[in-house]
Amino acid sequence: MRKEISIRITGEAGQGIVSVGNMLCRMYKDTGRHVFAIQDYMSRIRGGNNFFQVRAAAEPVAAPRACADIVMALDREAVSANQGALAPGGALVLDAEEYGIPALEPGWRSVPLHALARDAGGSIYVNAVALGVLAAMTGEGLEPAGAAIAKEFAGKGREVIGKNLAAARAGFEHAAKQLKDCAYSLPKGTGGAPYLLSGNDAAALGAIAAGCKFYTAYPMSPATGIMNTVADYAARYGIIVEQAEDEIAAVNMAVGAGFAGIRAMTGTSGGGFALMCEGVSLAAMTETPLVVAVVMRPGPATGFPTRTEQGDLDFVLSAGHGEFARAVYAPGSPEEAFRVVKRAFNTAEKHQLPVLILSDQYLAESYVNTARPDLQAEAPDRGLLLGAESDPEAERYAHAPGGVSPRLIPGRSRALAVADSDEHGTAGHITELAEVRIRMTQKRLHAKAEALAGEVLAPTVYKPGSRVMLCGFGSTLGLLREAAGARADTGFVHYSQVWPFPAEATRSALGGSEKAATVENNASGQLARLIRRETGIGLAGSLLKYDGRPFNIDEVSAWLDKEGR
Amino acid sequence: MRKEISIRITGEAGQGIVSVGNMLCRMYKDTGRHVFAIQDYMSRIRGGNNFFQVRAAAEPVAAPRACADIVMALDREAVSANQGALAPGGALVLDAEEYGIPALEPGWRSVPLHALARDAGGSIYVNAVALGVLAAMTGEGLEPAGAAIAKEFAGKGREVIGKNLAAARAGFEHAAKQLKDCAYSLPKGTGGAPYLLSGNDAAALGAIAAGCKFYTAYPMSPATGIMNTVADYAARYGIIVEQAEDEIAAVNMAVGAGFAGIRAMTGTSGGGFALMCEGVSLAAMTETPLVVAVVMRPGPATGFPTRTEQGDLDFVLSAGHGEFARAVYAPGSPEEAFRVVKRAFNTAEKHQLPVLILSDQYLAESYVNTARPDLQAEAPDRGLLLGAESDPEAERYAHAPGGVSPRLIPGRSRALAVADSDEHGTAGHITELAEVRIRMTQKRLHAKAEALAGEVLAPTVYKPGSRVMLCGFGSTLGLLREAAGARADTGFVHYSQVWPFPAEATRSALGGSEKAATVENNASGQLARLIRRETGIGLAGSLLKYDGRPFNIDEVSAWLDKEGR
Amino acid sequence: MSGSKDFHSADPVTWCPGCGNFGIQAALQSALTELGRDPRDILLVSGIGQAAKMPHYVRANFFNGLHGRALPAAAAAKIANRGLTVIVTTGDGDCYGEGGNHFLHNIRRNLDMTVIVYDNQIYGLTKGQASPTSAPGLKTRIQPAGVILEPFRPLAVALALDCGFVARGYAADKEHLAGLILAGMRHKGFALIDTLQPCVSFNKVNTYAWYSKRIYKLGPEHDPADRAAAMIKAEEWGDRIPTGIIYEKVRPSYEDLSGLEDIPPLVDAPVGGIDIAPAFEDFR
Amino acid sequence: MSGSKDFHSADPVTWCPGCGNFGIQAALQSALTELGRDPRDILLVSGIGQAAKMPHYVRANFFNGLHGRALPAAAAAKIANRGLTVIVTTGDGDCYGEGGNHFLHNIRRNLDMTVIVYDNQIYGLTKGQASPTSAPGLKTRIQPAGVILEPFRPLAVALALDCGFVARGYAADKEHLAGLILAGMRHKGFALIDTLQPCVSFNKVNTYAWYSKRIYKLGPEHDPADRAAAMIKAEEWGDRIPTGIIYEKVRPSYEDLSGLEDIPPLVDAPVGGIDIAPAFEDFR
Ligand SMILES: Cc1ncc(C[n+]2csc(CCOP(=O)(O)OP(=O)(O)O)c2C)c(N)n1
Ligand SMILES: Cc1ncc(C[n+]2csc(CCOP(=O)(O)OP(=O)(O)O)c2C)c(N)n1
Ligand code: SF4
Ligand code: SF4
Ligand SMILES: [Mg+2]
Ligand SMILES: [Mg+2]
Repeated sequence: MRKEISIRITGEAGQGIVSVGNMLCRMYKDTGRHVFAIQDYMSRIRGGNNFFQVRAAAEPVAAPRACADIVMALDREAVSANQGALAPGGALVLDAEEYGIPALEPGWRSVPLHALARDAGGSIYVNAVALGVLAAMTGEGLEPAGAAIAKEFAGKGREVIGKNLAAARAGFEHAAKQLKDCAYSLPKGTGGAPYLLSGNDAAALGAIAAGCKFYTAYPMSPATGIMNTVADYAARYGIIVEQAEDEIAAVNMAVGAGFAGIRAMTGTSGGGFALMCEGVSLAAMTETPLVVAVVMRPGPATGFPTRTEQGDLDFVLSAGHGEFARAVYAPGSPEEAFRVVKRAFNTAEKHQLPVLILSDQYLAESYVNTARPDLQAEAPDRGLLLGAESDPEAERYAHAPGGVSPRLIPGRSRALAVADSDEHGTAGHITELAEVRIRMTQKRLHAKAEALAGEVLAPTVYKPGSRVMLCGFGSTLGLLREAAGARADTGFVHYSQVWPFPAEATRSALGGSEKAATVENNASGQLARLIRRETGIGLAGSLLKYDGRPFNIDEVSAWLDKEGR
Repeated sequence: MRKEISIRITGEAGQGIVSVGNMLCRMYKDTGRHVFAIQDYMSRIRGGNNFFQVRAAAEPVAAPRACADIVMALDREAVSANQGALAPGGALVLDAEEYGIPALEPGWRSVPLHALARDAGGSIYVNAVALGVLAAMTGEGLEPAGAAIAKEFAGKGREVIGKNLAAARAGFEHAAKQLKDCAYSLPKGTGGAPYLLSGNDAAALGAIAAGCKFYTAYPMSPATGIMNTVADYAARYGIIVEQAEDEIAAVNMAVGAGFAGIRAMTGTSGGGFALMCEGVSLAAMTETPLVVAVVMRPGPATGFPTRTEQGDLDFVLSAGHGEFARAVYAPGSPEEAFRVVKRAFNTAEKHQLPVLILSDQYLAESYVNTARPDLQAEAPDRGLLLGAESDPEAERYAHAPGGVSPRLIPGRSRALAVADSDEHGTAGHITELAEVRIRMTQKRLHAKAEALAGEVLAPTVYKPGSRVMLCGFGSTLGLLREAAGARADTGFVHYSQVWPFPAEATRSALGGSEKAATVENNASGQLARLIRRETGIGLAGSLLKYDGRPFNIDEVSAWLDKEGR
Repeated sequence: MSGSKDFHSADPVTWCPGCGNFGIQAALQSALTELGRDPRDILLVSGIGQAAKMPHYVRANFFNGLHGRALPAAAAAKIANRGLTVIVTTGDGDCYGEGGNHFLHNIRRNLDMTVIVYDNQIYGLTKGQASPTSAPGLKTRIQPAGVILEPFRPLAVALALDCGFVARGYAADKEHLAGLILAGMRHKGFALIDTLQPCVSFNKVNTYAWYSKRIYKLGPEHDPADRAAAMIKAEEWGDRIPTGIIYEKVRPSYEDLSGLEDIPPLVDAPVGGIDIAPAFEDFR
Repeated sequence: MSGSKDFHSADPVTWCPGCGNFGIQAALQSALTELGRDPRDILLVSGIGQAAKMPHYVRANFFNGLHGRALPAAAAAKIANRGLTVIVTTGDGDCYGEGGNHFLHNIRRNLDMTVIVYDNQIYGLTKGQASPTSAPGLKTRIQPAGVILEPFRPLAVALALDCGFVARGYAADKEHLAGLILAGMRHKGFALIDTLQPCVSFNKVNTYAWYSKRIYKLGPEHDPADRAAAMIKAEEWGDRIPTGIIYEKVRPSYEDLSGLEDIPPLVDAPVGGIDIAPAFEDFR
């Protein structure tokens, strides 16, 4: 039996690729396996070629493979577009008759997917047929597939479930007979991580758990998923989700809500964030808590709307005019995303400043089975707030340790709550004075930066000082873990907070290593430059990828074989 | 006789401070002296306290003094607000009766400025009275003052000129009698630099000279001056000046005009630039020439609208999402501003990318007498353009050396001109392909960056390898020149182009020096960080100033006395 | 002091002597006094400009945000705490220029807030460029041959979007203006009060004298419920310029429709102790 | 090929089968053919969205810019080269949402361009969120209880700003739409054609069937010069939805007023050889 299997389901937009992908994940997860799945799709609603690739294993997995052991092609174009991704010894399942492909290449297997779907009620059931075929090919019973179907279509009523079940059964039975020789079965696992979470889902749950009461955004892939999930729970948790007229409105609404005393958040991708820069600066100047998720996609400009990149690190670190303290997180997994978003709200309120969370399409839209996180971690801490009993003359911007003056809430504090985007004195009124400017800059920049530095999330360091040390941030955590885990001489440093930069921790993690290199999903090695600027350490190199696709573990291993000596 | 004199004229907004300041500059300049003047004003239209400070000398000067030898106070508040800026041995001129100040402190001299003005026609002539007083106190005749008046009010008609002349004469005669003991006269100079230019004026003239045919911006201090000056000449030079509805419109209009084949420019300050980030990224993706002047003021947010800072270096270097090549200039004087703006248009067109010009309120609104620059320098070079006779199938984004494919102009090229903000193939149509993405990223980022690096403006290096080396960018050129010029052991490096960063030139300039430090008008030492990132050189320190005011030469000298050993 | 119902602020005013804004300030203070709420329940929100300095000069809570962005900040503050009386003090550039998109969409949003636009037909604070409402032909440094764009028509646009309260005030008629502001605050929904405001420093066309010849008050013959009549009044400009409530209609507010009104103000919802466990179960 | 008057593009279309955009594409191509200009003299400008992909599918010059920012890019291109026929193909989100401010101010600017808004009352490309024109009550993933904002009214707003050409088209009536586009191109000034466009994937309310029951064409009894009548037609929605030219009026264009028309197109002005010396003399 193999230790793991990767399955790619591919077809055109509208064929239910994500739906069957999710069912496949559940099928494996609910039978004790670990799963990790990525989505690859085009910026269109119908047609083209998309895929969903599931990796299932007895051991935890958190990065994709380069190739799939089974490629399930739901239309003709899917065959040509994905045949190159078939692993040696793998099977590419297609519907030769339907697609008009008379000659099968080695490893290709034809199944009348579409005819079976039509028999079950129509072509739209082809994805359920595929699920059944896959259940058979990988030696799973029909039952887990059925359970996954029931779950997936729970809200859709009996008939839909019934037809999907029938389609899956047809596929299963066909494959059980005709593809007997395909033996891709996996050992049962112990699993135990029951939740199937994407980075976006986890971020949304984190926000809800943190007591966010206002989520406002302008739709933008791949950040919209956060808003979708918050909206799903809005009524239940008493949250207002407001679609803004543009990103400028979104960020200014988030700041306005923060000023008025509630936890608020916005999210976007690079292009939308570009429009928010002035608002980030506003939060800094008015010392208003602000949480922004920046879910990166490849730029510049519109770029690749549905693909992935880590190209906005530099931008986010210095976005917004003027100088001020900020915190920038970069969670490495859905689990970290949940926790870091909660933490972001605390940081934003305790230090009264903008907090940015860097994610990317890869993290946002890949699924991993996750244990229930510690729900008590990062318990809400609102920082200093003056209530109804406070000093009626309290000044909003009074100088105080850590640069943090207690917040005033309009209508809830005894003193009047004020905020000013101009340079201002302690009472919040406009000033022109040099001395006031100096002290306020020291408050917003120096004092806060110092206080923040004391609370930086330590990077995840694995085998510090190894001969080879890989460095990464954000979405690549699983990849680094697996790549370094497989090699005795390789360790890694992963930053889930990139600002303030943990310079000391970096120095001690990299100290003694012969080759330190970054692994970055971008074209210019931004993390390497940051490390150099902040620690003086010049790294040996960078593994960069900038084709809009996430790294896979195989290419990292290959690179290490070559470069890591 | 003294070698130089600094005169500060101060009063409330609306008293004509700038007007008299300009006349004073002309009075000295036209008598062969060198002048340098700064403006310090509040963000209001009437009232408050503003000043204009002129430094005149026999030798070239290009930075302000900390204190003024003569403070001319046009209202009561001006006395208390500016008495601290009086140099030892200086004279503070006030109108004791008018301001109700019975007791004069040592060095204070009362002149009935307002009574004389009223006699001459009204209180508004108080600035002309002051000019006359100053002409007398500094041993100039009445004639140069009269000439300056005639020039200043040339468009306003005889009566205005007459009344101002009368007021000046009254002031002159009064002072000639009553302030005889004040001897602040300057030797005549050889001068020879006839033009009195601010950085904004020079940038505007540079744009006009470069063939800019479209200037569009949203009003924002301190960048509006560029638009004002371009507008003054728009009709004469066939330029359209269009006030945009917001900065996003401005930058997208500039890009649209560039696409359509004309030279276009926009300008703003940090907050407006924050709104332009997405447009900068658009220019990069579509490979459209774009020139943006970023005239910095203190942030964050609204900050100090009328004051100065160099706080947006980091921001401008990485503004815009996604990764792409850019050029960032930072002229050090009006003369450099004229030349660099011309060059910016060439760079933008030759390399087809966004070019940003960093200025600040200090450079933008200070005046220096300037020789006529070489008008032939930076002759227009539009880069590769395909005309009416070209290949009808030419592809806009064909791969080519330096990442530069010949441009197509709609309606003027034989092939159709296209531009796409999505990732695209060579023909400009949307793509989803990994290979295309990789090559296009290499074109926009790597190839262009390399080509740009070959054309970087060399930093101005004075006495390379001196024991003490000062580093600065943008507006501080004159300051560095004067500070280093006065010390045998001190040299400087000044960047009028900060990106691509001239790393080699920096290494060789700083090599051998014991103490290298930056002099930056900001609170975090952004240039020092940039030098570290790009060269690995950790500097010894930074002289930072962040009170919204420009450096003066005296504080730099004092710092060098203390830290430069 | 805080807690008293005095709306006098100690912050020194930086407007030019004679500026129309003084009249609006007085009108706003008197409307607030008349309203009778504690300054702690009032929130003034502004962007940047001369008009936008107002919150410094009237004692209440305030949020003086970015140029053009008063409305989104105000909207969210109102969502956060629907108990606040939210008043936006903004300029013609702030609200119709840089902030034009928020103007459109916040009329649609219809939160209960009063928006006073200090319409001096000029960019005052930045020294006299054309604003969206500047008259064609107005000469400025940037428009030396005169403005060539058609003026923005705030009242007509608001009406086109079926804004529930559309009024025009005049800065020099404080009493009348105070009445409009009070009516705006009492209207449940987005209330627009475009207020003609002489700028003595930069607008040499629309002066006090110019207005005094033209301004008149809408009398009882005008029915603010009549949308067609309102449209005519909204467009009346030139020899005669009407002031008063041009249109009023009760539309369901955002607070009603969003369900905000059915729950305690969001600001009072506890931040801690949220049970997220049941939501996780959906991700099994 | 280039130089031929064929407006057929070889770029494969990525819209959903049945999308209303196909009808608009056909109408646009036939209007362009009718206009008779060379594709090299036509410039299509768009933002981002399904509608905004149009320039890839009609052979001409094109600038496919940022989401919401088609109008400023188009305006400037027209200023740069007034000889181009500029057509903007944009969506309801692109033009009225993200780009709302440019919509207002480019109507005021009145450059000669034709703006076709593919109004599917939804955000198509981003998978079905509400757009500014979505009907109240429309349920989406973000608005699970239904849209609560009043719809944006593009025609009424354009009229309020005295836009010189205000029309409504219907994607499924290609011939009629082609006529509107042609009339828009021939109108000298900003021409708005709000085009109702069924989105078969996400808008399950405003379907072909829904429209076919409601749409009618304005006949000769409607006088497009009558602004009051136009306002009524602009607001007619529900059981009966008028299509056609709702309002037309010749207003002086930006090209006239700015003096652009008195000089050769800016794009033909030489860049080199500019004599800046006389300007320097003013700074003595
Ligand atoms: C993003 C941004 N752009 C531009 C400015 C500069 N600015 C400040 S106030 C203002 C216009 C003010 O006009 P208006 O709103 O009419 O106010 P007024 O001063 O006339 O009352 C401008 C353009 C700014 N502060 N921020
Ligand atoms: C700055 C920015 N924000 C958001 C997006 C994401 N986005 C792309 S298209 C679109 C909306 C499209 O709606 P519409 O203009 O109505 O076009 P349709 O797809 O419906 O034709 C959005 C929000 C973006 N590309 N850029
Ligand atoms: S510039 Fe105009 S609007 Fe501003 S304070 Fe002066 S008079 Fe008032
Ligand atoms: S999603 Fe709607 S608008 Fe977009 S292509 Fe499909 S049918 Fe057309
Ligand atoms: Mg104004
Ligand atoms: Mg749409």
